[in-house]
Amino acid sequence: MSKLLEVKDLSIAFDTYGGEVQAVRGVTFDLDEKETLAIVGESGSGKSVTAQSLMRLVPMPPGKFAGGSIVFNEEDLVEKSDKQMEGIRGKDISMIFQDPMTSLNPTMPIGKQISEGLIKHQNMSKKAAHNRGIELLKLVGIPNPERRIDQYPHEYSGGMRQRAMIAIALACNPKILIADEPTTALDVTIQAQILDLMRDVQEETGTAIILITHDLGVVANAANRVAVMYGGKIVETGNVNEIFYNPKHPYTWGLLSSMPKIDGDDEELLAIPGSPPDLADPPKGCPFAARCPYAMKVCENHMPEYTHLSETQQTACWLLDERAPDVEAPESAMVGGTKVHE
Amino acid sequence: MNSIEEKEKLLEIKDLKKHFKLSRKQTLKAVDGISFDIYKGETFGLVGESGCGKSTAGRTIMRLYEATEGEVDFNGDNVHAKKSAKELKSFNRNMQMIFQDPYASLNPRMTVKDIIAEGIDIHGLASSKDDRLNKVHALLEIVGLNKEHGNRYPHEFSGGQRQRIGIARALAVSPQFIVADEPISALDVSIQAQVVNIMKRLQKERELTYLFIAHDLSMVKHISDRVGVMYLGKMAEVATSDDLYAEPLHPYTQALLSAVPISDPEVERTRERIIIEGDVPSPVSPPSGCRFRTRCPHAMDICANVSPEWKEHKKDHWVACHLYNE
Amino acid sequence: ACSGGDNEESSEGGDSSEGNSEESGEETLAADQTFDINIKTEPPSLHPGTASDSTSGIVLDQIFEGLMRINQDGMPEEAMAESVEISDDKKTYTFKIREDANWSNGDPVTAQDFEYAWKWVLNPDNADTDYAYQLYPIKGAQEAKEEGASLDDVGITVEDDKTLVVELEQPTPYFLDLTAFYTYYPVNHNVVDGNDEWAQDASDNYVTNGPFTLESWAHKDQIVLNKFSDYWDSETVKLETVNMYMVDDANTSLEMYNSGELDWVGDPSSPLPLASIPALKQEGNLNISDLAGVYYYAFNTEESPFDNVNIRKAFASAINRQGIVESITQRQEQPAMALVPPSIWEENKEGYFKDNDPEKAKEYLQAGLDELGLDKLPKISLSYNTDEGHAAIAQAVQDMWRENLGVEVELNNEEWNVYLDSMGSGNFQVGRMGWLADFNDAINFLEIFQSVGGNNYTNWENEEYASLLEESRTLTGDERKEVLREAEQIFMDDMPIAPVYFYTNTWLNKDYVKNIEISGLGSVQLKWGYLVEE
Amino acid sequence: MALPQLKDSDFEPLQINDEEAEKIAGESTSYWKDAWRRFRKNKLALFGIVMIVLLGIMSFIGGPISGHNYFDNDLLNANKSPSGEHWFGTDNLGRDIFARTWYGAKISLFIGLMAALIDLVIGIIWGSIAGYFGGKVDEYMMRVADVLYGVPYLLVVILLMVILPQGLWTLIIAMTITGWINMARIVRGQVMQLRSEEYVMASRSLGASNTRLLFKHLVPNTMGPILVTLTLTIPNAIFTEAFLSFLGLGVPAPLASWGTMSSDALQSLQYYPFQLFFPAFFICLTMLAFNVIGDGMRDALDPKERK
Amino acid sequence: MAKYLLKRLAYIIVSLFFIITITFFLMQAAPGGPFASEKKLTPALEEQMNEAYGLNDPLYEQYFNYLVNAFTFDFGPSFKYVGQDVIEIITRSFPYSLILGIESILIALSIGVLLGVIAAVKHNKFGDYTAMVIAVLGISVPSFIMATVLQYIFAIKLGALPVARFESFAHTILPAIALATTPLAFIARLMRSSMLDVLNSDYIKTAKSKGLGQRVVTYKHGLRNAILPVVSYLGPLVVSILTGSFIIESIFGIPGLGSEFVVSVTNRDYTVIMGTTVFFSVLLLVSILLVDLLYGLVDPRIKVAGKGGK
Ligand SMILES: Nc1ncnc2c1ncn2[C@@H]1O[C@H](COP(=O)(O)OP(=O)(O)OP(=O)(O)O)[C@@H](O)[C@H]1O
Ligand SMILES: Nc1ncnc2c1ncn2[C@@H]1O[C@H](COP(=O)(O)OP(=O)(O)OP(=O)(O)O)[C@@H](O)[C@H]1O
Ligand SMILES: [Mg+2]
Ligand SMILES: [Mg+2]
Repeated sequence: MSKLLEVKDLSIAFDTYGGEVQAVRGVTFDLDEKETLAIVGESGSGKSVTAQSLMRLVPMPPGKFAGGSIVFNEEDLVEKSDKQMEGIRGKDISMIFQDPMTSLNPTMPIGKQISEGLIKHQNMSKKAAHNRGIELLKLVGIPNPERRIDQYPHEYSGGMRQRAMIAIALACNPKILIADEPTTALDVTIQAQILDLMRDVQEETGTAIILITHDLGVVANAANRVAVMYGGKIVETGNVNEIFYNPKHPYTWGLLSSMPKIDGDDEELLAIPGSPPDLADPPKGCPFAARCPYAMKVCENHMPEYTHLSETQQTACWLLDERAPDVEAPESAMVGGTKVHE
Repeated sequence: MNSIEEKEKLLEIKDLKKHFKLSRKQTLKAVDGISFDIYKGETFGLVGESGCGKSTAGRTIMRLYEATEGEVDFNGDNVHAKKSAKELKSFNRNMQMIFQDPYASLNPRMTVKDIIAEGIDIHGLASSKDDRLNKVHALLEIVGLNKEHGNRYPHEFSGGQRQRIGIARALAVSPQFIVADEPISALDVSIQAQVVNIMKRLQKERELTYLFIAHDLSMVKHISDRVGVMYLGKMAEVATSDDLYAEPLHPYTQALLSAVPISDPEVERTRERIIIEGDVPSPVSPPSGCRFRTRCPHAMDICANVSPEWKEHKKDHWVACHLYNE
Repeated sequence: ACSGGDNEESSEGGDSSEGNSEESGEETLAADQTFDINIKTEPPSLHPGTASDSTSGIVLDQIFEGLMRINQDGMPEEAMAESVEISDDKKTYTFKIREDANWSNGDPVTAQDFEYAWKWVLNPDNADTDYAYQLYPIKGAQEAKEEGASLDDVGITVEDDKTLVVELEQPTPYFLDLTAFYTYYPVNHNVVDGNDEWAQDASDNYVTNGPFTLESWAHKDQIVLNKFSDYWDSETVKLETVNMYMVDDANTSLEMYNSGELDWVGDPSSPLPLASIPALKQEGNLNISDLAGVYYYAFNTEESPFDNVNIRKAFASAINRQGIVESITQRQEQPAMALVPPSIWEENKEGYFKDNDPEKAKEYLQAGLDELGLDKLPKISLSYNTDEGHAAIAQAVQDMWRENLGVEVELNNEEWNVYLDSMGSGNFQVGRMGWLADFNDAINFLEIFQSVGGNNYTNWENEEYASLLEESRTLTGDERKEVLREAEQIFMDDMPIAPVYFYTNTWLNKDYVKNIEISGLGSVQLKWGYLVEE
Repeated sequence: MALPQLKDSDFEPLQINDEEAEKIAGESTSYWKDAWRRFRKNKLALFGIVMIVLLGIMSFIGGPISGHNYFDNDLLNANKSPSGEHWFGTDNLGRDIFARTWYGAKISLFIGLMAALIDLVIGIIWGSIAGYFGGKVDEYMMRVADVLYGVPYLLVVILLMVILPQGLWTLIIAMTITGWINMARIVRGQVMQLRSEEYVMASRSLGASNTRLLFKHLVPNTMGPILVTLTLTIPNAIFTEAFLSFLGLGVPAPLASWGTMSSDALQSLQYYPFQLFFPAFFICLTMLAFNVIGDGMRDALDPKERK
Repeated sequence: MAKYLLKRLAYIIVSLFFIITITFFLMQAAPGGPFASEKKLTPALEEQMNEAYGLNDPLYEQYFNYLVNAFTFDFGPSFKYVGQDVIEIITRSFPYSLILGIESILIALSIGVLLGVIAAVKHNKFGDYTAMVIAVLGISVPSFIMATVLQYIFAIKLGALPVARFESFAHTILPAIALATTPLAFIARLMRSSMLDVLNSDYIKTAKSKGLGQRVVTYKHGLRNAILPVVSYLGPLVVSILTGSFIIESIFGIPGLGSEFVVSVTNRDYTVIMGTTVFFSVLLLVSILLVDLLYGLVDPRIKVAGKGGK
């Protein structure tokens, strides 16, 4: 069976006066029905841009497609006209935006913003859409939804706005839900509630989810597969277990090491030294080379190919080359303490 | 953690209230009488349900909102009493805020460099143009951005990058006290670590004090000396972080802690959470008595009638709950 | 029965008849006798006693009738009066009112109606009677109006219902002309007495006695007149309906004429746009007739350098009047080198000095400068009130003075009321003024300058001049004219004003419009008008 | 899988050197510098500037090259159509319209720009202060504007005419007495919309003074409507000048301005359309130029328009 | 809210008081009087007129009378149009101006907004430039030129519409268009500029992400956020347009209120000046209040009643 969504070699660039910013540089991944793919990675590595480009929402200009394809339902979305996209957006693919404050229309009551999509894609009456809006707000845990539905975004707290965004995205039971940091502004109880909700929706309607998040706990909780991005590229993908227990890319190691543990102590957190590459002038080789403690000369000038480590796991790193020295993941990157995964 | 008595109070928040008038009849009690102290050089973590009034509390402490009632004493003077522009300015230099919403808090028509340098300009902290630029570059580096980023505009950044710009801006004036409203929520863990390390380092170097609002309880625990838990405009519990995590007293705190996701897929799959039933009540018409009683697994009759006293249950561990009333 | 000075068979079709009566052959009356004319603005008052402007006059002249009416030859003829007797000392007039003179409500017109109307105007309690002074030739009128004398002492006596006797202060040769003027119109005292608001709308109270009645009055929009079937001379009246529109813009009203919405456009009710005149003239449609009025520049004779007569003469001689009337105003106005228009005194076509005489002007200038002990004229200012035409003339004159006298002239344009105020307070050097006659007599022009104040802004006074005018009041006929001409000579020798041109009426009317009378005083009479089949 | 050219030595550890990060940061820019850079790239806007400069130059040399001056009457050659002698024809006094057009350009452009400038300054200050502070301040300031707007303008003009000497500055005063109100209202509305933005709060928390908040944060974000209003002020001023001159307040005749030239020519539109055409054409051209400049500025001042 | 309205009402009254006071004293200070004319009255007659119209009363008394009149909306009779009441003059001429005004506001608003939106959506493309040229023409050609030109083309050359006067709907078309041109152009420009800002916002992206069409996105989401400057501009403009334009009325021979404003001043017709000024000001002040209330409706973040910065 073919995949629900196949993204191949997607590249997105932005024209700026400072030069061309290559925000996404050849990203490839796919998505099955009912699956949750988590995208984690460096801030600024192109996660949001990738996500928005799936819906063709990257402003163009200054942005532009620099190559690649996005095949959904066997059709390439890159080729679609704006009109055709309208039928897909909100109905087949919907999105929770990262920035809830500016992503909500300040002059439209939340309720209307939710019901719009319902009226358009499900031919609901205004009344029905309004009622469904209340239901959705309730689902995302907004207290007193009958009242809140008529309020404006500025009357919501940060977390509530985020939940309103989630309600909008879930409204039409999309085939793919792209959630760009959907729970950053939520407290853990509500976060858990939202994750449960997303799972329920997934069970019910078979929605596939692309979950962008920084919270590895959320990843552990919700994802089936994980893609790790760095510098506009996916450096490693694998299912959750592989990424958490058997990561192979030094950046993934660094990521896992940086987490504070709730039962940990007050030592300084292990950060990755150095700063990420400037995508206006991306390095020729591996983007992580400049910060990688295991970097080799080859890394500087040549981007490594993916090494397929298993059916699901692939990693782009020269360390996996047979000529490279053997390097073990540092202990700090071992999730679950000393437990060794088989 | 060193004992608290030795530390002097930097900030005293006394019965602070902030109500928003929604209409003639309705007021939204976003913050409804909270009291706590923040000691010099410590990090006070503030957690709580989304919408419970953390940001509002932070902003009211900063005097970005006029307090409806109550007092905030900073180094002994009431923040809300200050009047003269000059005093206000020096006070602003000493107190800074990192805003929760990184994008909205950046002027879309200013370059990042100018945004970061704004505090430097206002307080005249740079001796020359070069000095100013160097300072900005240094700050950019601290938060993990490149110099080149200084010439760009906010909309050209990713969420996390914007958040770091906000952090750099707050650090620029070397304040004594920073209200950090979810400063790292949009950062990936490695940069979170980087930023947190810097914040801690600066704290050590400059005796900085933080009010750290966050949802990520593991991070809060990591960074905070003491933690306050808010629920619906009120403080539910305040304790040293070790204490709080080891022995949460308030039922809400207990629920909260049980919900923290753990970044281990296997543990996570099998974890038990305390599910809090029911909906979050509205801050417009909060429940009588204890505000948490409608969802509390241990609710008693008294909870509906009497609002629990804010008491020091044991040393440095305050809680407002009838369970702990003898 | 009229005095002299009315010999105005002026040259170029001085009378309107040129445009109208050149046709030959039979004409058949058009079936629809509806005449459309533009009167430009809302008439400020349709009360004969309070009206004081030409727009109101144009309406009132059709719906009311005085003792006399100016006939097609420009002479007063009997109207409400069937006959008039003038005493030998020329101070008592006895009018017999027609038996068949009726009000539009059926009442007969009586001598009391005249008495009531005139005394109402002369009653100091009644405001808005700006034109009360038109009645001042009547004995005791001025005293009653201004000095609190009794109205009973005014020389207006009702002998019987149909006989009115009027005593004058002194012989007034143009008195019969005056009785045709609207301030002298009667009002139906039975209806009007005690109802001061009768003239505000076209209501039942609005009772008239002229050839037409006021059918409706939509303020600021349109007035409709109907033929008055009970009018004593209604056989003569052919027009059935008259629509008077109030369209302010000159171009627009010309366009309405072109598109057939108006039968008449131009003077006296709404002027033609300046720019249209050459084209209209070329098309040969334009009608032009003389108007008793003069356009002039007043010198402030108390301000240096215009306190010097030679300087004044220099400025007057340096104007190219022919050029102005030909190229700017273009209405075939007469260049004015005198005060009294040629429509009153034909010899004034020539005037007292030469038009456009730069040589002479320079001589005068030199003489004047010598007298003043100056080398060069200072910058002088020429004032006019806001109006395109005035501005154009002023700019032309500015250029002429600069060319001919080498003087720098600054133009000073002021809003009308401000202008009157500046002029009145002597706050000017040279200022534009104009005078349109109230009645067809030279004295109406000459007496302006009898003393300082009033309409004489020049600050010029001359005892001899004043006494000549006084003397003329006791005289009649040629003797009187001689004295007046002598006065004009003195005036022109002193040149307190530089006359520019004598006004004309210019208008267009459709070919089927006949016999509508435009008087030299700028009034229109529709009584005789009619429309023919095209 | 490996690339063929790789040598074993490539797999030796890389010496990380921190200095490598010390790349020269791109040319340092500020918002305004950046805006200017973007503006320069806008061809249409540059064309607008060129137009204005050309008009400016012509206003000085236009008269002389025609061989006529603006005031010499020639009554015999009045209302002549354009010809070799009079390129734009003559007016009702026989004056050369070409010379008058360029003389008028000087006055009209000066008045237009001056009025626009003054309206801009007063309007922005007034409107932004009222909108920003709100409450009583707003109430008082806006009521002052209302009162000014409510008093019959003509009456004010008449009085000014009496008190002040005739001339350009009087004219400009008369024009700006109420001219700024429109600008103030628009700025106020925008500022009220923006004042609750978080970036304003953020700057306030840094200790920014009100002046700084107003002029660094709020006003720059209102630039779009401000520029539009500004471009409207110019023709408005040009025609108000005509109206005021007609009343006797403006530049005294025979000085020419585009406004007076076109309103004078309006009467003879049917007969001598060229008399209206030339001044009106240049007004349109000027406006077109200002509008493309305004649009260019708007785009340049909006960082999101980067392209 | 009610309290705010009451407060504003009080301000309206205070503003009105100032307007009346200033107008009164300007009127007094302006040279010339209502009875000045080319043919001077004799001094005695002038005196009688002044007496009859109360102009001989002490200034404070006259002032007080005007104040009372203004607040009772009874201005007495016109000085110039003998016996006509000021209120009558206003009530008979306002309907004409009102109808014309409404028509032209509708034209200006609908076409202006449309043009502006098109220009913004087609930013820097053909549609934008076309809209700009139309707008520039509208701005550069003021109503009085436009009126004459329209009249010339449509009434005279083509004969398609009546030349002048106000008798049927067809008569109102040309004047309404002429009156609308400048506001139309300005609205188009304002709309374009603020729409451009709005179309760059994130929430437009959100709206698109729901699959809404371009039109819905621009009109439902963009318009309300972008319309604010138009609202600010429209408040006083509407009043000026509704109360008529002297020039348009004069060119088209319409008996509207606009000419009364001008004519009363040039005539120094004191009562009419006062009457029209009060009438205009009341409309103005109320419409400005409406605009302020509208702000809150258009953008709920704006609280006019509330205070802003410190
Ligand atoms: N300007 C305002 N007007 C009206 N209500 C407001 C306003 N700002 C905040 N609120 C309300 O006050 C309450 C507290 O909001 P606040 O932003 O402080 O929450 P928070 O604890 O920071 O939540 P989060 O974690 O989601 O950011 C919420 O119910 C919110 O709707
Ligand atoms: N409009 C734009 N113009 C120029 N550069 C842009 C623009 N939008 C994004 N970028 C750049 O593209 C890169 C990727 O941005 P993106 O928003 O996808 O990051 P992200 O992975 O979502 O990060 P975060 O986790 O911080 O949200 C960043 O380096 C950013 O600076
Ligand atoms: Mg992102
Ligand atoms: Mg918050």
